[in-house]
Amino acid sequence: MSIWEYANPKKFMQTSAWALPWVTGLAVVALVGGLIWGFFFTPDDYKQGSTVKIIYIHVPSAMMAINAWVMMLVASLIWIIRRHHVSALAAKAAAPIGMTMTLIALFTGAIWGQPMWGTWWAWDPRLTSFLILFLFYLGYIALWEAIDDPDTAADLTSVLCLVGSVFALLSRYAVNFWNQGLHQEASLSMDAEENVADVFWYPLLVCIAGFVLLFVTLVLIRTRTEIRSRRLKALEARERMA
Amino acid sequence: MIALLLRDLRLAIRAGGGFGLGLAFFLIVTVLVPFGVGPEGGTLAKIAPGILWVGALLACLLSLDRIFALDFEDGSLDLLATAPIPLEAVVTMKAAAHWLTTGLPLVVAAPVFGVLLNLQGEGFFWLTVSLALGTPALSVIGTFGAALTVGLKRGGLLLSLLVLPLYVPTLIFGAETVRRGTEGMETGAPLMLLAGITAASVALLPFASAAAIRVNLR
Amino acid sequence: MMPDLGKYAGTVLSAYGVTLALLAALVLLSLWRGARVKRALEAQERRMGRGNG
Amino acid sequence: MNAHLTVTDLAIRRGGIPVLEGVSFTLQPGRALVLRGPNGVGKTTLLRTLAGLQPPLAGTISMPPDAIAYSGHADGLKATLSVTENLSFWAAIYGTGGFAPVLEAMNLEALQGRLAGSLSAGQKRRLGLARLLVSGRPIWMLDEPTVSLDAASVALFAQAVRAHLAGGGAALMATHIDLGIAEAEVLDLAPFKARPSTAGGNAGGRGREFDEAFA
Repeated sequence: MSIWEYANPKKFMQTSAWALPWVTGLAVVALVGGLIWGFFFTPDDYKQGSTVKIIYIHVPSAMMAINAWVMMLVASLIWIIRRHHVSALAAKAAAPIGMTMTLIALFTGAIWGQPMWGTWWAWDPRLTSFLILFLFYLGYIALWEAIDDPDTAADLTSVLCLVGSVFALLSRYAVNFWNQGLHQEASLSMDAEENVADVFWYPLLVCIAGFVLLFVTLVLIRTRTEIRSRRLKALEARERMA
Repeated sequence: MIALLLRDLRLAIRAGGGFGLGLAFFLIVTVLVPFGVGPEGGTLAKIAPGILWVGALLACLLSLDRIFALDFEDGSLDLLATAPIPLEAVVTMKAAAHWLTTGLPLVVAAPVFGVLLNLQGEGFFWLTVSLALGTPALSVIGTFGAALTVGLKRGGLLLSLLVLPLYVPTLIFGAETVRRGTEGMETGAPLMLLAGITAASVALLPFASAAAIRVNLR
Repeated sequence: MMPDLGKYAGTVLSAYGVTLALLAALVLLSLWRGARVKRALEAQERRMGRGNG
Repeated sequence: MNAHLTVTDLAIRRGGIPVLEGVSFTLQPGRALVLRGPNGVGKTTLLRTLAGLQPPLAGTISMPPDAIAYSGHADGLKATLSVTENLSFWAAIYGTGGFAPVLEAMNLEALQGRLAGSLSAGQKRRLGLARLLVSGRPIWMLDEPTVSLDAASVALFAQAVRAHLAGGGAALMATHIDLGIAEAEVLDLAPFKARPSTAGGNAGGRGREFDEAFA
C-alpha cells in the first residue's frame, strides 16, 4: 500500500479517527507532564533566576512556529506536485496553529526580555524574525479566507507559501545583518542550547515532545474539519444542481 | 513584448496620475515626517535614509493593484493569456512598466526630497544608487502580489498585507546602504545583497506570478 | 506546593498565563468549529438521504 | 491554415463543480458551430477550456498548435487608446504585419484615429472582430459576439464570419440569440449537463481532481 492512500479524504478520515485518541492522549500526557516537571521541579538558574522556567514554553513554541511553516511548505509542495486535496487542507489547517505558536513565542520572549533587557520589546534579531514570520502567517491565512473557490485558494496559497519561505529566510538573514551591533550575548539568551544544563534539558525535551504532539493533534482535528467542510460544500452544490 | 511595455506606458500617460500619484504620495510622506518628529536637523538627518526608503516603498505599494486590475476587468488579460507570448514575459513587462512609471520617478525625485530631510553628504549618492538597484525588486515582488489578488473584489488591503512582509529584506538592505553611506562607512555588503535580491526576484518571481495569473484566470 | 519564583514571579506566571490562554483559545476554537461543521454536514447528509460518507 | 478541431468526451468544471460531461464534436475548416443552451449551462466555461484558460476534467481536445483566437464577453479594448493603437498592439503581440486591410474589411477606416472609448457598441464589436482578424488565427472562439448589436451590425458580423469561413477558417460561437448565420451547425449543450449521480460516489479515478472526491 502506498503512502498516498492517506491522501484520499475517506481513507484519511478513517485513519485519523483511529489515530486521534492516541495522539491526543500522548499530547496531554507529555504536555502536562513536561510543564509540571519544568514549572515545579526544576531549580532556578543562577543568572536568570526563575525566569528560566519560561524556556519550557518559549523554546518549544518557537520551534513549532518554524516547524509549522515548514510543514505547510511541504504540504503545499505535495499539493502542487501531486494535487492531493488533503495535503492542501492540512496546510490550511496548520496555519492558525503556527500563528498561535508564533504569538506565544513572541509574548513569552517579550515577557522574558522585560526583566532581562529592561524593556518589553527589543529589536533582537530572533524576536524580530518571529514578528516577520507572524506577518507571513497573517498574509497566508488572509489569502485563504479571501478566495471563494477552494482549489484556487489552495493553488494561490501554495505559491505564496513557496515564495514566502524564500523571503522569510532572506528576512531572517537580513534582520541578523541589520542588527549585528545589538545582538544579545549568548549567556543572556534563552535559545543557546549549550547553556542549558541537563537539569533543564530533560523537562525541556518532554515539553518539546508535548508541543509536537499537540501540533499533530490540532492539525488532525482541523484537517478533519476542513475535509468535512469541503464535503459539505460539495453536497450543497450537488443539491443546488439537482 | 516591447509592444506590451509601450502600450502600458501609453496607458499610464493617458490615464494621468500614473507617474504623479506615487510621487505625490512620496512627497507628502516626506513632508509629514518633520511635523511628526520635529524640525531639528540632526534628528532628521539621522532618520532620513529610513524615511526615504519607507516612503518610496509605500509609494510603490500604492499603485500595485492597478498592474493587472484594469486588464482583468476589460478582458485583456484573458486575451494576453491566450496570445502567443508566454505569460512569464507578460508579467515581466507589466513589472517593467510599473517600475518605469512608479519606481524610476521615485529614484529621480528621492535626492530632492532628501534635501527636505537634511540628508547628509554622500547620502544623496547612495540613496539614488540603492533606490535604482532596489525599486525594480519592489516592482517585481509587487507584481507577484498583484497576480495573487487579481481576481479578488477587495484585493487592495490584502495585497498590502501579502506584499509588505516580502519587502522586508529589500528595505533592510536598501536603507542600510544609505545609512552606511551617510556615515561614511563601507556600503559594499548591503549593496551587493540588495542587487542580489533584485536579480533573483527579476529572474525567478515572474514564474510564480505567471502561475498565479493562470490560476486566477481559470 | 507552589515553587518560590522570587522576584520574577510576575514575569514567569504571566508568561505561562498568556501561553495557556492562547493554547486554550486555539484548542477550543478548533473543537468548536469542528463540532459545528460536523453537525452541519450530518444535517446535510440526512437531508439528502445518504449517510454513507 | 489548418482549422481542424476535434473534441472527444470532454468534461469541464466551473468553481470545482462539474458542469458538462461527454461533450464531443468536430469542427471542420470552413464551418461554423454555434453552442446553445440555457444560461449557466457552461457555454463560456467550455470556450475558456478550449482556449486553454483552464484545464479540462476529462476528455481530449485535439487541434493544431496556436490555432485559436479567443474573444470573451469583454473586448479587451483600451478606452484611452485609438482604434489604430489598439489594433497595432494586438498585431505586434501576434506577430502579424499590416492591419490596413482589416480596417477596411471591418469598415473602421473612418474611425482610425478615434479613441476606442468613444466608439458605439457596434463599432466596438467591429473593432473586437478586427482584433480576431489581426491575430491571423484560423479558429475563432466567440462568446456572445452579437450582444448589444443592432441589426445592421449583426449583418456585418455575419459577413465577417462568412469571409473568415470562406478563407478556410472555422468559428465556434456561444450565444443564446440569433447570429444571422443560417448555415452554421448548432450544438445544444443541455443534454451534456453533468449528472451529479453519475459523477460522484467513488473518490478514485477522475474524481480525485475535483470536489466530488469529498462527496
